[in-house]
Amino acid sequence: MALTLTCPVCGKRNGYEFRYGGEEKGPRPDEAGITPRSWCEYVHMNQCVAGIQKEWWCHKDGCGVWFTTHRDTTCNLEVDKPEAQS
Amino acid sequence: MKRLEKLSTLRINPAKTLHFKYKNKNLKGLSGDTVATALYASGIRIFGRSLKYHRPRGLYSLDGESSNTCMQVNGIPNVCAETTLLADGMEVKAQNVAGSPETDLKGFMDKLDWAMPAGFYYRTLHKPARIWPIALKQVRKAAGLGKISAEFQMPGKYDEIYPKADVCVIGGGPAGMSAALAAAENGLRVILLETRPWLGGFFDYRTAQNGAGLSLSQSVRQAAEQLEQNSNVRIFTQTPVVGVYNNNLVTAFQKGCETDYFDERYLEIRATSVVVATGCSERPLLFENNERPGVMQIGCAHRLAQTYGLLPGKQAVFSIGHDLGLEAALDLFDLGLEVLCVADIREDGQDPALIEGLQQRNIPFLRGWVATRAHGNKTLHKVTLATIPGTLRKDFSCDLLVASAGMTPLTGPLSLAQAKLAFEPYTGFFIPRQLPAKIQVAGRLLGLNHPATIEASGRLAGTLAAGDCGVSVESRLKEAREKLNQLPGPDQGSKLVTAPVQGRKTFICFDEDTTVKNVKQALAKGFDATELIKRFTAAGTGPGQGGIPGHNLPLFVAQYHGDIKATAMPTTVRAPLVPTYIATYAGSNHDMCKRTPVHDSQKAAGGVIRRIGVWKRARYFSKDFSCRAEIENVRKNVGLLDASTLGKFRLWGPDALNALQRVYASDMSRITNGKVKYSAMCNDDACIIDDGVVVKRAENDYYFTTSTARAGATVEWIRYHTRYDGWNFHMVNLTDAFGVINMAGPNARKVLAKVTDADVSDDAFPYAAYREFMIKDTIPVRSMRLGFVGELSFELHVPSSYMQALWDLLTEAGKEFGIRHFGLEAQNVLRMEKAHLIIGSESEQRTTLHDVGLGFLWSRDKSEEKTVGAVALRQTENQEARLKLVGFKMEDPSRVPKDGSIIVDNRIRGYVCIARHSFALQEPVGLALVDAPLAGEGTRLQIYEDECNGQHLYATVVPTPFYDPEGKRIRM
Amino acid sequence: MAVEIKRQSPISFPGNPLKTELRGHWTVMQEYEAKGDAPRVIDLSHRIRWDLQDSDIARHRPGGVSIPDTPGRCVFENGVLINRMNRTQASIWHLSGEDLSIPDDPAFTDVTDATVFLALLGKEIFSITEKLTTLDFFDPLKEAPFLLQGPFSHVPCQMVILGNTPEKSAILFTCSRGYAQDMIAAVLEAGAEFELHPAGENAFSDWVNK
Amino acid sequence: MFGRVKPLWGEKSSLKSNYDAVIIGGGLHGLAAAYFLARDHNMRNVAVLEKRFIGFGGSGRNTAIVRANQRTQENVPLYKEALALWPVLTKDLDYNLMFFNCGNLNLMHSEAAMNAARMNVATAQFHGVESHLIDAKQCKELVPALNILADITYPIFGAMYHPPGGILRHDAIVWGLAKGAAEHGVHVHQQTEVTGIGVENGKIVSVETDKGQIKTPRVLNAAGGYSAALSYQMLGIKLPISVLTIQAMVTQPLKPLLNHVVSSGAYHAYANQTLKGEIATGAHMDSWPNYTTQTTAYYIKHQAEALAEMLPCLRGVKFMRHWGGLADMTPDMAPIMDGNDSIEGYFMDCGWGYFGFKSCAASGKYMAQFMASGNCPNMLKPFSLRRFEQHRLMGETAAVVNYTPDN
Repeated sequence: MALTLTCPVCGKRNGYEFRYGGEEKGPRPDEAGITPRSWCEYVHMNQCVAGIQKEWWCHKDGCGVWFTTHRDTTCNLEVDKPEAQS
Repeated sequence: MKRLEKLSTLRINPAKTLHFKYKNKNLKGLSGDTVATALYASGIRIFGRSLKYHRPRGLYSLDGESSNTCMQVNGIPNVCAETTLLADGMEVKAQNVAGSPETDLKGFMDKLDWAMPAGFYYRTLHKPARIWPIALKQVRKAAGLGKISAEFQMPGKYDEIYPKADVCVIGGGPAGMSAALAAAENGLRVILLETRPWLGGFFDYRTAQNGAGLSLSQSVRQAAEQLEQNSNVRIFTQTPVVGVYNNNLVTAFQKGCETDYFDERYLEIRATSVVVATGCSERPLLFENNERPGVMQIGCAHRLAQTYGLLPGKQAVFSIGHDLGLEAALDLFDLGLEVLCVADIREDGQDPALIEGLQQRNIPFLRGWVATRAHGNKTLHKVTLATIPGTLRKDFSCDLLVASAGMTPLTGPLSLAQAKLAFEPYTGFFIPRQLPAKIQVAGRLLGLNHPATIEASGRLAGTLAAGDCGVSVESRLKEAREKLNQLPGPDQGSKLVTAPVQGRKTFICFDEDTTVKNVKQALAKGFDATELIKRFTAAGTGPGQGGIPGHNLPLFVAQYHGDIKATAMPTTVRAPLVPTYIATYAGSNHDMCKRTPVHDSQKAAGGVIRRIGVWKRARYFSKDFSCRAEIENVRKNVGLLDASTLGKFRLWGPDALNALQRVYASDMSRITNGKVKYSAMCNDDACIIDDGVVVKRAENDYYFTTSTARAGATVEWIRYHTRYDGWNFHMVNLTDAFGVINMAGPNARKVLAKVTDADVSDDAFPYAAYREFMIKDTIPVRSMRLGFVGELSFELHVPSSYMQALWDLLTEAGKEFGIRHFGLEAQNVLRMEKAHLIIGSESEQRTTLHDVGLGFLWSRDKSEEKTVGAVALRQTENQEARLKLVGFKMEDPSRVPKDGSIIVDNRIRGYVCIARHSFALQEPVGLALVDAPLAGEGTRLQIYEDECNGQHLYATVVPTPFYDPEGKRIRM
Repeated sequence: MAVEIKRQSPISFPGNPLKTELRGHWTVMQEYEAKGDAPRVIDLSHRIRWDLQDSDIARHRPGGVSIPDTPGRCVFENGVLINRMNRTQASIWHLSGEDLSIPDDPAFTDVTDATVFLALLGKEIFSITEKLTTLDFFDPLKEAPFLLQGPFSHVPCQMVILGNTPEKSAILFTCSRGYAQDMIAAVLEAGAEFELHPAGENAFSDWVNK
Repeated sequence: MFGRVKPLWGEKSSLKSNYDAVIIGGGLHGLAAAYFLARDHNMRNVAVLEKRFIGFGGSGRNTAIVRANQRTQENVPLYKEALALWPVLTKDLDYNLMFFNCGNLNLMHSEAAMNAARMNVATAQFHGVESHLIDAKQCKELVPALNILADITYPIFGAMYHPPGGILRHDAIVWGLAKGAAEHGVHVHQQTEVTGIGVENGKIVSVETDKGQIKTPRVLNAAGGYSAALSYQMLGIKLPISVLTIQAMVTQPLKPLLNHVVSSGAYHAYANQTLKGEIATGAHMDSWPNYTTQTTAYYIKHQAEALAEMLPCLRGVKFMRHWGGLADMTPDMAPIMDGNDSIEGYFMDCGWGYFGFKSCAASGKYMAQFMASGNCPNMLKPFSLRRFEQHRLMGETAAVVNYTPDN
């Protein structure tokens, strides 16, 4: 157990209380005229950033909230001030 | 062996004798002994044989740095005798010996080293190919140290705790103790972890004066008592740290003593700040036969005497590179050891008082000399010393060689914590250059040696750790820094890597029998990075966790490359830092599983219970796994199924409908009061992930069910897919709040009518309707007319606390109508006859809603709702070459194909999801996923079962449902 | 044979209670044999529990009590314990005996039967809980009573720390009812070292009254 | 006695400014592709670029289990061929890859799981790959240490027994392939980091490295865990990959105890005994992407809990070393082998997740064929990147859905 995440409701907790919900990709695109490729881009494709990424988490074993956080994937640590560092 | 008595430093209790067995002999030790010291006291010098060459191995260190003293204790293999306290009645055996450690029949292997250069097996043993299987057997037999039988049962009790700490201090020596005290003075929760059974570290056994009139031993024991009184400090002794992880998670295990509730206890500590004060071990001296029994490290010799009262030998030579070696020589001399000579690698830099001590005792002292060879067949009888360049040599006959190249900082916890270590030329240590957040370091591992400095550095680290916890510590920090600055700094470390040796048996790693020569061979082959050499020669991969080669190997490699300063890189350290029992890691291992409210009564009724996902459920109610009686009773009379595991949810609020529209394929705005709506959820590849029913209980207030498997993830799923919308709706997971009974069969209504005053006639409560009413005026139920098993059925959702009562009421009321339980397998067959889908049985990850024939559930007219899966449903709607769900019947009705059989022609065209003999239809029927071109009615399917030896079965695609295709029986 | 309609708790403790009471179809265990000051576990599953969710949660005053203003905070008044869970949600646990009917407001859901409800009392309970969870019951930033939502013996729980001083140690917690049997087994096993034993509802009432 | 020993994978050569093919990643897949390019397709002017040292990534961190009992007919033939290649490669490379053909038992813990396994077994048998369903008693006969009692979390109902599988020495394959490639003229450049890929008019033209520029018409992305990041950063091509840390560990060495590879999906664990005598065990991945190879306390404990039930005698054995590596996971647990699609000369061999080790010989062979001819061999056609936008996931995992919202 190494990762900790800061739930906006419950505070800093053990990472295993949470569910990873993917890279932040923005709201669902409009359906009209969307091509298979751009739909796939939204659903499956990842940037796989080796560095700080914005991502979704759910505090599944706690309060259940979905939230975004910034995490550095090269050290598996949450980043306090992502804008300042990125 | 006679023990030295009356030493104030002893940690043994001469009054308490312990008995143990070794080599079929009854031996004695004392309370406080380790298995190793007790054996040593009994005259044992060879503890086992080495892995590859079967060389005799003895007591070299006392903290488990090598596998030399790995023994079998009470049937448990690879027990480190150095770190295991002796207990009464222990049975101890040597490992990896054919015969005894003294006369090992495989001792000849030592002469065959020429045939086994580094990586020799990669280049040999495969030519010709047929010899490899034979060689492989021999390789397997020769490998491995301990033995364990397949039937072995590990005795003892194993436990776990997850304490929180503000500051966790690793190492209970003088630095760690000072750090703990400093942190505790700030009112913080402190945990102090120490591997040995007592605090005090390398002060504990030393009689040197601390400058205030006390010996180091006395002063540190006083400090320990003081610390034990401090209620803010929780001290764990006999607790080696095994892991340090991100965000200061420290794992360790505590060995229980007699009064403890456990044999071993796993600890997982989340600390705000961690202080690493692990101190040092010794850097092994590399010379010929450097691991011959009779050669030991300074601390080992010194502690044998001072801690255990055992004079380590009679006549000794010292070849050391650190003042602790000089101190030990003096001390041991005074205790009666004949010291023939002390050779110091260092030309200068020694403490003058120690030199004077040697002179006073007439102990010959050679500066710039070093041991180059240990002689003696099995144990030591002679030592050759030489000058560092190897130009002058001297021999000494002796039975003890105290040998050590210098100190090695125990940086394991720091490395695991991702600290960046770098070679520091003055001390010769790998020292942390960059520490992770909220990790502090103190004491000897920084190269400090002076007692006051060590304590002061502990104080500083403890204060810094308090600062990490948010305590304002500025003035104390200043004070601690000033104090430290006034004291002596780090000692210069000795730089020697290898003595001037010629032979082939200079061991850089004892566990894997890796010699300096092997390392050179690896370098010559192009394995020029330390990590590659480790992999190629296995150095550092044995039970000693790199305790012997960890420091020397990178120094040696760097020296080979010609520039220690630039190229010395520490080797990778991995958890666990101390080998740890699987039993200990497993701890209490609670199995957490859900039971339905009628679990016990179903079990009592003969239910065969299976774990299905997070639940335990009744699969059968008889030994007849065809479930014929259960099935036929549902078709003929009436049956009760416990369906409590279905996911059940309330969803309400102004945006409730929006949320439903988002996740369900159908148009959920068309739900009408009093009716159930069946629909499905898909993922964004259009694949079906769930199905269930939704009812509207009030305006903007819905109650819906999901499959058992999806219950746990549904709230999360809906919140995820609405997370950008800011909608105002709420959900409650009522899965456990309601028990569910599916009462199905032609007599179901009669049974229900007996227990309720509500009108349950088909007119008042038709198929696909939803009603709420009371049972016996007491139990509120939510009821749905559904038809999963193809008969008249009422699904009754009842508050869980009433579930057993309702179950009993129905059982009682149904007696006259032939009611009985049915289980999951019966349901499985019943629903298959109706071709009703179970997700995961008739679908797989890639199966779309269209593929299973439920495409009609999808409402294509709600693109504004952005329904999950809708885009892909559109894109896959007319896609060819997908696996489609079909029903089939067998050409030969005497044979039911097995589930999971494949459908083939010249390639695989699909597979049988389920097939059973249908008692209603009196022939086998089944469902299969087949390539779309084979999905047409009347298509002949060729079924290939496992082990069929080319004998195929044949089936024909038929329309579904198989049973009651008009659906009359569900509408009865 | 007439079936007696009973409401059943999801757990049954080993051993027999000294005193029970029939209350609204529940058989409430009131007393077990006392065992000094060893820690006790008490089944309160029959106590009424509501879920409250509302985007404007502050407008509610269940049992006349205001909802705590920040998530993690609890109030205990008039026998009602209210635990603020997040921005829009609170749990309401009725710790006194009165028969209560749920407010006629869709914001409330009766979840009494959704969970098992247990109390742990006694000064060694935190030595027991540290075997089962990584949650911090001594967080210096939190003042009892406070709510922690997180895993306990691997199962998501709502845990309310009523007191965390040696003199006054008590925890209330709920988890999914289905886990009840394994949860109590885990708690009893973890507590065996400290002679944790079942106690009746009266022991809890006594504690509350003190 | 050794005199002048030649380095195994050739003397260090300096980076040339032109290569016919550049392979990014000195792991098993990259080295295998290089070896087959040079050996079978006479393309010898090939560079393998490795940021650290060869075998540093997944190649040296896996537990070296091989088998061919995959789930689908698109996969089975590839792995079957890979399995057959080990003895051949041992001979061709003149390097002992130490194949221990001990067979694999994949345990099943429910009736449903047994039925699901039957599909794999039938698929294997249909393709001429030996595999059988066996019951719990037969499991116990093969692996006496197994616990087949009913009172454990996941009782054993039986297993899929796959005799042709086994284990190898992973490092030996890395070194053997490097040696073989070097003998055919391939340059293996260690400590050489790729910093960019040059594309002109839709064609690969060059590779930038920290040691200089290379002109080349072909690039193979075989960068393992870094392949997706590399693809996006250097070419703007996103891949359906999540980079997860997978962990494994070994116990202290023991005399022979396990004579087969044992694995269990329900316990999420596998165990086998290496030729050194260590019990190697692993399988867990944390579900969130990260590029650290750090291990977790959670997992070593989980693994102990699983082994304590499955193989209870191991309770008396000690864990000794725990490590992590990167796995590039795709949504359908099948790799992406593709090339010449949007960029001519850009080839991908990635997304291998759990399966990169067992497949490397076959994928190297076919990727080499693909790169040399420019045409995708039939064997690789099902593994195209486009399957994801066509909603045609491979079905390598039967699981209905990973219960993660992003799926």
